[in-house]
Amino acid sequence: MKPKLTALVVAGMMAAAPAMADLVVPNMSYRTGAYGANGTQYADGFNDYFTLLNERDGGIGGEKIQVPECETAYNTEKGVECYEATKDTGALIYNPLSTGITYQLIPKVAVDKKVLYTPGYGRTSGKNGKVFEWVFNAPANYWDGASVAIKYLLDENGGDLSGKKIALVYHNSAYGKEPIRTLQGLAEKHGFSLSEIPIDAPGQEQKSQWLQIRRDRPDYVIMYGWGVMNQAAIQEAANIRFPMENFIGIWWSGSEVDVMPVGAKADGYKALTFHGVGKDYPVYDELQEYVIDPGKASQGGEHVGSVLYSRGMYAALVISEAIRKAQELAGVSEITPEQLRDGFEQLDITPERLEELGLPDFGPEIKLSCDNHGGSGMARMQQWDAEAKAWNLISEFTEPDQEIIAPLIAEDSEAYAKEAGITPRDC
Amino acid sequence: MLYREAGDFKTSYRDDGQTFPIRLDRWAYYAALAVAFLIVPFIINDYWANAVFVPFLIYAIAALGLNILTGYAGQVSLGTGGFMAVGAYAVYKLMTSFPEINIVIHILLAGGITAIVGMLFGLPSLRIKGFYLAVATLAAQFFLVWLFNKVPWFYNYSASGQINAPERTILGFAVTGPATSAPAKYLICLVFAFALAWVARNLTRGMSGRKWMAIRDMDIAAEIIGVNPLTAKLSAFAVSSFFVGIAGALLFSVYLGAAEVGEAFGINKSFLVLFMIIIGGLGSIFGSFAGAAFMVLLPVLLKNLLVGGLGWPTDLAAHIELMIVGALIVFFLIAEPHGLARLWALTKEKLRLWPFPH
Amino acid sequence: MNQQTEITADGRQIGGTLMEMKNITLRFGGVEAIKNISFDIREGEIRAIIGPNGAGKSSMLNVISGFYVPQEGEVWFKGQRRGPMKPYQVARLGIARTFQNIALFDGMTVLDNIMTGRLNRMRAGFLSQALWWGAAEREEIENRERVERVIDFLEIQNIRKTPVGRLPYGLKKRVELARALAAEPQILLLDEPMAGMNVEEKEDMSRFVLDVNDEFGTTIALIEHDMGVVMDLSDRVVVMDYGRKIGDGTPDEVRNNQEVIDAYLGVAHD
Amino acid sequence: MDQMFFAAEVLLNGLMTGVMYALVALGFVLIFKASGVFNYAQGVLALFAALTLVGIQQGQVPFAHMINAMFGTHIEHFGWTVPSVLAILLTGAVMVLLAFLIEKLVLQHLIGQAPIILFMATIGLAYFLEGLGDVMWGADIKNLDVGLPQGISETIETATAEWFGYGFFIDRLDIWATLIAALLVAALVGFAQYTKQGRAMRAVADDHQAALSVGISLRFIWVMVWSIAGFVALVAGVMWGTKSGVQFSLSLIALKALPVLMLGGFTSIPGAIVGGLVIGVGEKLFEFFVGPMIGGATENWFAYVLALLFLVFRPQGLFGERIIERV
Repeated sequence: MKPKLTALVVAGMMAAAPAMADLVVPNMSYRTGAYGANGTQYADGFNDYFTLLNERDGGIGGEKIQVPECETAYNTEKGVECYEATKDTGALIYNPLSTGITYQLIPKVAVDKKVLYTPGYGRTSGKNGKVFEWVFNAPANYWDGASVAIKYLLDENGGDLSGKKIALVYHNSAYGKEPIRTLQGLAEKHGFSLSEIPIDAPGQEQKSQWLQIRRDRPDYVIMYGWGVMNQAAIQEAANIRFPMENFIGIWWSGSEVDVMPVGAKADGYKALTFHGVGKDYPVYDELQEYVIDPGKASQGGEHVGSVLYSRGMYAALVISEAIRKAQELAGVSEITPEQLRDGFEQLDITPERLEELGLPDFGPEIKLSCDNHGGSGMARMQQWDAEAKAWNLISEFTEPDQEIIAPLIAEDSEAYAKEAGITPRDC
Repeated sequence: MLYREAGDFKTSYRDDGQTFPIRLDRWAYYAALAVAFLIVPFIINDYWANAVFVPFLIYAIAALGLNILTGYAGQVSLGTGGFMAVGAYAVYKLMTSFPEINIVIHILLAGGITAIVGMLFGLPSLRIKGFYLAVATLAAQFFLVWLFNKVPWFYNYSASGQINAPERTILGFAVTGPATSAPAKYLICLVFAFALAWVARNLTRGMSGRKWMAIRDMDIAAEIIGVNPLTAKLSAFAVSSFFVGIAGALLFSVYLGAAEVGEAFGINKSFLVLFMIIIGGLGSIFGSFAGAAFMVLLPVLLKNLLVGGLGWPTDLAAHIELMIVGALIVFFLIAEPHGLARLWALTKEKLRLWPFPH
Repeated sequence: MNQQTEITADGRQIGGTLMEMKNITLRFGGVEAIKNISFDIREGEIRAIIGPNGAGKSSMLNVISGFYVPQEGEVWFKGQRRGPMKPYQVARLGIARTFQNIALFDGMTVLDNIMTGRLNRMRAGFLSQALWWGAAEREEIENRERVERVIDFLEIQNIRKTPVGRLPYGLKKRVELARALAAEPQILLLDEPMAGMNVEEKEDMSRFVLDVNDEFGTTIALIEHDMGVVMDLSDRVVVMDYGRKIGDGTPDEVRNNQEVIDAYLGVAHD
Repeated sequence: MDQMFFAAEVLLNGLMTGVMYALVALGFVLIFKASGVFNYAQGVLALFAALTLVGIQQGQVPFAHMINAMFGTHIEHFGWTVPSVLAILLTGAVMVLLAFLIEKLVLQHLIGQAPIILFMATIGLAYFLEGLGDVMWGADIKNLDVGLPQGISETIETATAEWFGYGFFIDRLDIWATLIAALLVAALVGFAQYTKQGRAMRAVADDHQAALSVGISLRFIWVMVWSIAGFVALVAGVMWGTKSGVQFSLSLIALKALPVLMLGGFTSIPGAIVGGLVIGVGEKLFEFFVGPMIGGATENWFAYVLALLFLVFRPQGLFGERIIERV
């Protein structure tokens, strides 16, 4: 009994290694814990898109894609464990969907030479490819989001926000603090006043913050929230009858799970997004045919078409396009992470290409280079229709104000380069 | 037959007071040390270091610290996460402010700073007892996390408030930063864990330990026979926080390399370390290690068995893992409320009598 | 007030006043537990405080040991007035005690329990203790030798390494005595040392009390419910009833005191 | 003048939030009083109750996800919905069953253990229930709707606007929570005072040994107390679930109940209520007036610091039994 048990223990400690021949794209997901409800949908979209490629096309360039899933529970230590467990199994790229885990992995991937792809989250200054050789965060980052939101408001107000009051309600963590500097810069530039209102995780109880908003009567509220904080904030906003159309969330505060619990009163709430919404794209027919109907969908396909599902799928799409590009550049189908990095740096997802992929106008054009790892930063606005229970796109893709953001990115990445002793690459 | 005290006569009080009075225990201990120091470093890889050994050693240090406070001195604390954060932020500030000074000194200083903070938050223990104190230490937990999140000086004014550990070396080998090799990470944690366990053993077998245990077992009687409750409790808080601070410093600088206070040092850390000492055994050095091993290894083990071995979906595995961990905690408490250490001791006691139990 | 040194019939030496209680009054809320009591304890003697239940004996002992601070009155020790002190400071003056409801440290071994009696005599610094180097190790061994003498004296060698929680009642009482003795106190306070014991155990305990006094010359103050035992043991007896002192003197004097007889027979009250 | 109204408004809302905290704290107190167990699982119990309620209401198949994963089936729902009142009753029954199982499988084996061991056991229980809730009902966010209204009370707003020239914000859900909490406390007090079981429960709370010696079954009392605590958890779960959806974070409200307990004393039902109110008002006022000056998000720690300061002066809490030290 004893030796058997020991063998079992040792076997248990060793992570199961996937066959080395395939392209390995680990899915660091979280389906448990405080953010499990959000993480589940994203992970499903991520899985399903690769399943589609495997089922329909036999993988990419003839290579099957393996997507071993590893549960992080949004916890940095489990994230490290997942990374270590998968990195020697031929993993090419990581997409941890957690700003905290991203910060952990940024120094590690540089040493282990793995690609880190953090669309719409992570370290904003990762956009600077000269410093962050292995990090990509296209198509948009937190600061882009803040700027696009302000641009949208500028448009609504005839280009003038002077004298307006804008409140930022944010998750009191590294993630939530990200947009503050950008918004401060923009406030100075456009003459609006900014008040910052932090909310501690998890954030079910926000009464005093919203009483403060009720008293101060800001013209607009921008929110950087995640998890239960989103629902609670939208609920409280509805409670104080804050006009929903003046309430804008970042893309992480703009999924169905955030508005559904509030019901009809959430109608008109807006959120940013960097990809399309709904199932009205040809790719869903193929997903239905190749993945969902044969019963191969992750979790049974419960969340197909939701905002977070789409986002997971979109991340998978960008990764698969980068793999394709890398195969093309390297001339082999079995690529290395270095080659994948080169693929990312040459990536050019044009509107035509998106159409070919069955997702017309789904995302902005992504054209990356050696120094630009973040793309154009374009994002658009979506609005919640509570009656139809659907998000609708209400603006076109908009460029952020690089005049404000570029210097901030330069400053932050230089600070990191200095701290970590990195000499920026020549690009 | 071999495991006996008989024939192993002690001829001095010095011999009688040693840590492992039974010869076989002593040998086993030396063998374990030899394996840990001489064999493991040569075979360890990144996965084993980062997923198993390094977190185990660091949590063992934290558990030792909390065990001194809770297991030996009887003061239940739920502020461990906050104190670990103090250690982490102290070492970060020291590392970045004085890069030329050796990291080991920084880590020790971080422990010292945490000890001072710990004593400060230990003051209410003079008035508040039992669960009231446990809940009161949560004030430290939440306040410290808030403080490190809110005051930009602590995170060197970085945009998001994340802190990153720059590379520092010992004898030319990197021990912090991304380029650190698995053996280097493992060894620095091992050296700290070993040295601190030895210190903990010394303190708890001597007069300080007796004072703490006296306070734990019957505080009023302890005071009447001459224990000054102020110094006894505060010294327990100080030593405990010193250990916990070092654990926090190592967790951030050697293990994680980057940290965000609310995430890395939240209330869950406090509970986790408390679980470790209760599962391992209150008032036991061995128990601190056993508990840390249990709580670090079990989830990794279950995850690999359920996902890797049985091929279950990760979410189902994660939920079932929670159920199993919960059920095992209850099971262990029912089987042996005094933890793994007592279970071990009982096994040894049986072994000592074997094969003639009567 | 300074008595002459005298030699008792059994050859022990009794010296001058070691401790003196002057007009002690102790109140809990509105209740007077001790009413204006004065007496003294002489060096080397066995001094008993007796009285029926609720007489205030335990309160008196707690005043002597510094656990209660009386509202009125003075405590003099070795010719000096003792100011208000924390209990642990009193212990450092050389006053050790046992407890009516055994107050041993259940989680520790017999040896460790007795070693705590030595804690005021161990001065090794924290660093020395942490590294088990120099003073700490030396002290530990020196004090262990002292403690072993007490262990031999009380005949508890075989339970040295046993956790106290597992011992039977009578042995616990003995370990508690050992802990107090290990402190080598100037005054040893015994709070009902014979309570709950059978005759045989009582005899053992009486022998130990006498031996302690005889061999180490320790001054002993004890409170006891059982008059018979006390009369045989002690040199002088204070009798309390309802917080008052109703008698003070040698066992013979007290035995013939009408008020004491009444108190014990329950004549005065009811 | 406006400032004063703001303050009054914050104070009122703090009181209401305090009631919500007290609802959670109440469950802790009941169990601690009757069995000396510091029940860390109370928050998870609330989550579990809310999950079960929603599951029953919407006709979810329990363990659907696991069954599907094991047998490759695709079952999710029974295809019916259950009316709220019936669902609440059924959930109540589930909570009683749970209480019975907890007593049978856990507590019974731990009688006479140190408080910290019992505390630890409830942490194990919390883990287990969290996993069980997820496996049974799935981890996604669920809407809980049992017909409680939510949002600003316009009646109060217009009325106060007429009287004071300043419309007060009061959430209708909070008003309901207050009413329900009052009813709950009244019912509990009534139960404890006027029923045989209630008296037995109080007897056990006062003295285990004495209660046993007069023939009260400790096991029965424990099952009963855990059932009641389960029911209180259900009420708390309904309130908090209505407020912000049913999901994992619901269990974290336990952390908001701890300072309430500290302040009110672990053994006092009025203490839980008053403690809740004091904490609610204290943290809201502090966040509102001092928060903006020091960067905000103070609520988490301020509640604890407030309770801590209070305890330094009164170590047994507001209504806790006085601790008498003797040797």
